[in-house]
Amino acid sequence: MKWARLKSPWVLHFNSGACNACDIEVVALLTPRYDVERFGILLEPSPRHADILLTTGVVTRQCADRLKRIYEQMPEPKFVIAIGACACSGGVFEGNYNVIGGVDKVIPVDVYIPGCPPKPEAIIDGVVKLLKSIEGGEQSGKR
Amino acid sequence: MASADKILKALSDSLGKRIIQTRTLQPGKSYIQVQTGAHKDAVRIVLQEDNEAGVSAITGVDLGETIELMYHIRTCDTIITIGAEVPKKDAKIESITDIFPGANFHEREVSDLFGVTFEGHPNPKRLILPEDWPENVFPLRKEVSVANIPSKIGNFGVSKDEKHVSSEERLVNIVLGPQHPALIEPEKFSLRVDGEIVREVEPRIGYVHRGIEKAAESRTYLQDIYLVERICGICNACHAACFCQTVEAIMGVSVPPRARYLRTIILELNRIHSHMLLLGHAGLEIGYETLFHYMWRDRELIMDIMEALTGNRVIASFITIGGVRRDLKEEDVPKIKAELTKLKERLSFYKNLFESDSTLKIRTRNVGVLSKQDALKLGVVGPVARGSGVNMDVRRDEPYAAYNEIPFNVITYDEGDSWARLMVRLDEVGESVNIIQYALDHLPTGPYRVRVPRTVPTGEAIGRVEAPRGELFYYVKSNGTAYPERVKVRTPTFANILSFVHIAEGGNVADVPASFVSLDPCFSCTDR
Amino acid sequence: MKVKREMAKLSPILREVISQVFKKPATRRYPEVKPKVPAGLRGRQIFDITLCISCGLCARDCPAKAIEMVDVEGKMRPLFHLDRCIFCYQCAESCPRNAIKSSEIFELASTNKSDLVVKPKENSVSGGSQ
Amino acid sequence: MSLDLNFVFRVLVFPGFAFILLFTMFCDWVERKIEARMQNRMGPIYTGPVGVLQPLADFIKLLTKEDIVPFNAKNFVFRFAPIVSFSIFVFSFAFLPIDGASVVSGSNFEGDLILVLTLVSIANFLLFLSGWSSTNPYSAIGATRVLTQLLGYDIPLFILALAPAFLAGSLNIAAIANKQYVPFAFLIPWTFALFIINLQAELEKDPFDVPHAETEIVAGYETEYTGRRLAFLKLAKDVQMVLGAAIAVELFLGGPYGPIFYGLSAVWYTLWFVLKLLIVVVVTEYLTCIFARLRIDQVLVVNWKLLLPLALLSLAVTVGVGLWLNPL
Repeated sequence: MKWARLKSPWVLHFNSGACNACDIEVVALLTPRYDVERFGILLEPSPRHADILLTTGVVTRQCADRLKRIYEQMPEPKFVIAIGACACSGGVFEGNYNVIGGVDKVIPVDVYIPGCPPKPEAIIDGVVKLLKSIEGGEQSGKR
Repeated sequence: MASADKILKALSDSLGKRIIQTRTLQPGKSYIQVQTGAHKDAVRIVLQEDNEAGVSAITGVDLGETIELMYHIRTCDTIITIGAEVPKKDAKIESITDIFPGANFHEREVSDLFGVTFEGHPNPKRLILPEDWPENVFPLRKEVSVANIPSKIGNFGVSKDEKHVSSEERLVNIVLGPQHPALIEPEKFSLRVDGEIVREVEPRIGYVHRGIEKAAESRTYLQDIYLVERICGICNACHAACFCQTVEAIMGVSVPPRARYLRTIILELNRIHSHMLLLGHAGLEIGYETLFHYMWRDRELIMDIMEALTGNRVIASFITIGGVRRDLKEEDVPKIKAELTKLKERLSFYKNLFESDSTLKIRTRNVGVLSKQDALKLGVVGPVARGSGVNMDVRRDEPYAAYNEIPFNVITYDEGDSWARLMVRLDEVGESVNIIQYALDHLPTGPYRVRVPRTVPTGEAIGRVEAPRGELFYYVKSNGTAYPERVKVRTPTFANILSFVHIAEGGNVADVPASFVSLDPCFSCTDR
Repeated sequence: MKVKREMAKLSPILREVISQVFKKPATRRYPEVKPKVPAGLRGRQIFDITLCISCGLCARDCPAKAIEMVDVEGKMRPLFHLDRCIFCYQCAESCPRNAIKSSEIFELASTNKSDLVVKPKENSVSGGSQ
Repeated sequence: MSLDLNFVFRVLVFPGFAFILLFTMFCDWVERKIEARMQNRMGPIYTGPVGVLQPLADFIKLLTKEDIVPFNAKNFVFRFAPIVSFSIFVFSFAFLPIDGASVVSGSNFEGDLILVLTLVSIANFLLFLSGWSSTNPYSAIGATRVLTQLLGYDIPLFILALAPAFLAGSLNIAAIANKQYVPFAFLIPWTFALFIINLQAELEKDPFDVPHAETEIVAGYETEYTGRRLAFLKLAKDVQMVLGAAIAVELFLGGPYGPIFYGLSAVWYTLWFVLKLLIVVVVTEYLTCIFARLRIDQVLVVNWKLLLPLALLSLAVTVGVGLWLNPL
């Protein structure tokens, strides 16, 4: 059972107010040079189909509710990866008026990937670490 | 093409005493302050003199009890600024949307952030600030500080989206919502659709508004470069270049020639990677995955060059006030040249593909047509304008960095449809490769950086750069300390978004992604 | 060779797709094959505690306020918050003794936020573990 | 009726249920690898020896996911549409002779070609119902697009299928496959080409990939589905692909019948059948990779103004050639 969950992690990408540097690195993961389909990772269009939510960007006030709603729409064994300094903690934009700063203030986050933007290899390394942590202990219970 | 001083003369003799004072911000950039009512006639006169002119940006500056509004008008290779002051208490001014529709979004943005109400504006709704933002709290005013704005942590109730009530009831409301696989960034377009035909489009941006202009005022100039670079991850070198140019204009610092060439190289690398990114993304939008994968695989050549040159694939952090931060080592030049020739061969394949592939042409030929008059009226910039035959390019009109010494030609297509806009970008990639090869051959030796003091003398300046998406406009005002008084950024997509509303209406629902992607929207730029 | 000319007129994608099938895929198998990283990559900072004169210039100039001066054995040393840091290396530039150098370590993902805070002792040249 | 072991074995294991499921997953893997290779990337590698078990991993993972039924979705239809459409597709495999004889011996009768084609249409209609019953605007649009496309390609499908039936002089698939000393694909290549294009439309592959176009309508009719139902919906889609290719093989490439060298004929027949089917899958995948997606109204124009007349024309020409070859 867990083998299947590890071997086909479907991914959904949501940009909650980023400068789209991290987003083009996430999209670059699908292209021939990095090709995450090797791990069985597919970019799914609808939150209903996804297991892992890749969030980028410092959560702006406008995006906070949408981020929460999308997180709630995902079926249960779900995980969240915060990509880039903005998603981890607000990065350069910390303290601005329209910025909540950090995805973990809105939804629980499993893996933080620092970097502005992190290299595609660093993002793959983050996903691999998430899969190892799932394999280690069944962590989905700590919501 | 009327020359700048002919327009100035026409302005002075027709307005006469209503002009309060005229001064020049920088050589060639004149600033005319008029009484509040006269700003509309001044703008009308300039538009009549030069039919290719357009309002490039509207800047608001908080002067204590009054708010100064500056209308920057782009005409014959320079910027003429018309200023008008408005008392802060009941800030009212006449809207110029009827004589220049392109100013629609500019005015809504100023009314959001400064609280100036524009009388006669077609739909003065909120554009940038979120729905649950408290009434009459205007962030960019000096007295409003970040502390006294109610924070939102904790109450993440689902905010009610205001329903867009349309005139006729039988229209279906399709929301091209914030989370949508096609658009990398969050923004919302509610389309009123009658069957398959789009009747009305209501854009709602502001999902990526991080309040950068307010943040820039509380950081030193050195820190501002890194903040300004992160407005848009794809065209970040242009933001850094434009900001540094404007601050150097205030300080009167001249950059050593080697730095000017290195800046040109990084700007062109940025343009190539941005255009290829878009051409691949256009393939994804019309369901042509193969083109997307090939284009992004070839784009990796450019990312390797940028990583070797600047240390990071995407955010270059290469340009600083007074020059560049790193030197280009001699032994790297042949490697870069080899990669560029490899890219050149691939370009011929793509050009042949775009011209002869049948399904690609069915999806992009005369889809989202924008005529030359509409392009001028809406004030669009960059490849969107050049795709409709408007021959404008800041690199040639007002050369900065080393563009006056490097020969290149500006590409324009006249069809004005999505295909033309994509072809403009494809040819510009070829041009950029030539520019880089020329710059690498003629790279002057010498210092690549000049030491610059931390504080900037008082003054104000305007800077313009040709970003991949069009003309990027900066206005910086300094007050002698190490912290800028006001930093105004008008990004190219902010001027182009209005044309999407114009293009999509009347078109087919299934065409919306194709015409939308051909505008190369970058919403982190638009919302700042 | 009429077919060849006719194929070319049709669309280059037809030939390209077939030729790609027989070419080696452009994928770099990242986890097994470590990528070759250019020298000047802006990865994690390496801080040399012996050179540091605890002047605090780096903390002042950091655009993301990711450096915090922390008391280590009486002296104030910079503590790096990697989750806030944007790796722009302005600290390395404004450090008078250039005690901060760049490195090519970029795999920094972690499951909990606390080990993204790099304390001066653990990060100095002598102890540079990771 | 005593439980005939051979019957149970044939239905459940060999040419029946288990074989079809495994073969569908194998074809899905082939399709993903071919598409990846055509786009110069690698495709799944780490699950199973060369990533072969990737579709199996996807299927099992989806089974273990939480199952959400939207509050105001029409419960009954929402729950059962995917499973019923999946079972119809698998059921219609029963009439195709995979290893020389049809799955249930003696189950092929005159006119089972018409039965299979109608079963395919009914199953597609159920896919429309699945989209229609989940009250999400995107799946509603996706569902209506499935319907418009279904009307567009169904009639040409029937007409094109009649051409080989006419040449073979019977409506029994096994008979048609048997009579092809020279595979019909070479005899009437124009009909075969049209049938492949029509197959693209039926399988919603790229030029006609409108119903679940990610960029316009999030995931078409699959948007609201999660967990088990989504697993069966995706599997139904894969089985439909294999079924479409199998029909093309039966009608145009001579089905499982090919030269037998030595040993058991059933083994050789299955090998031939698998080989021909993979060729058809690779061809459809190639077509997917070289075309961009057409707009919904352009798809209709192609279906009604192009495919239908051409199908009629090709039928007329085939009848003419047939009569001229061996007059009645």
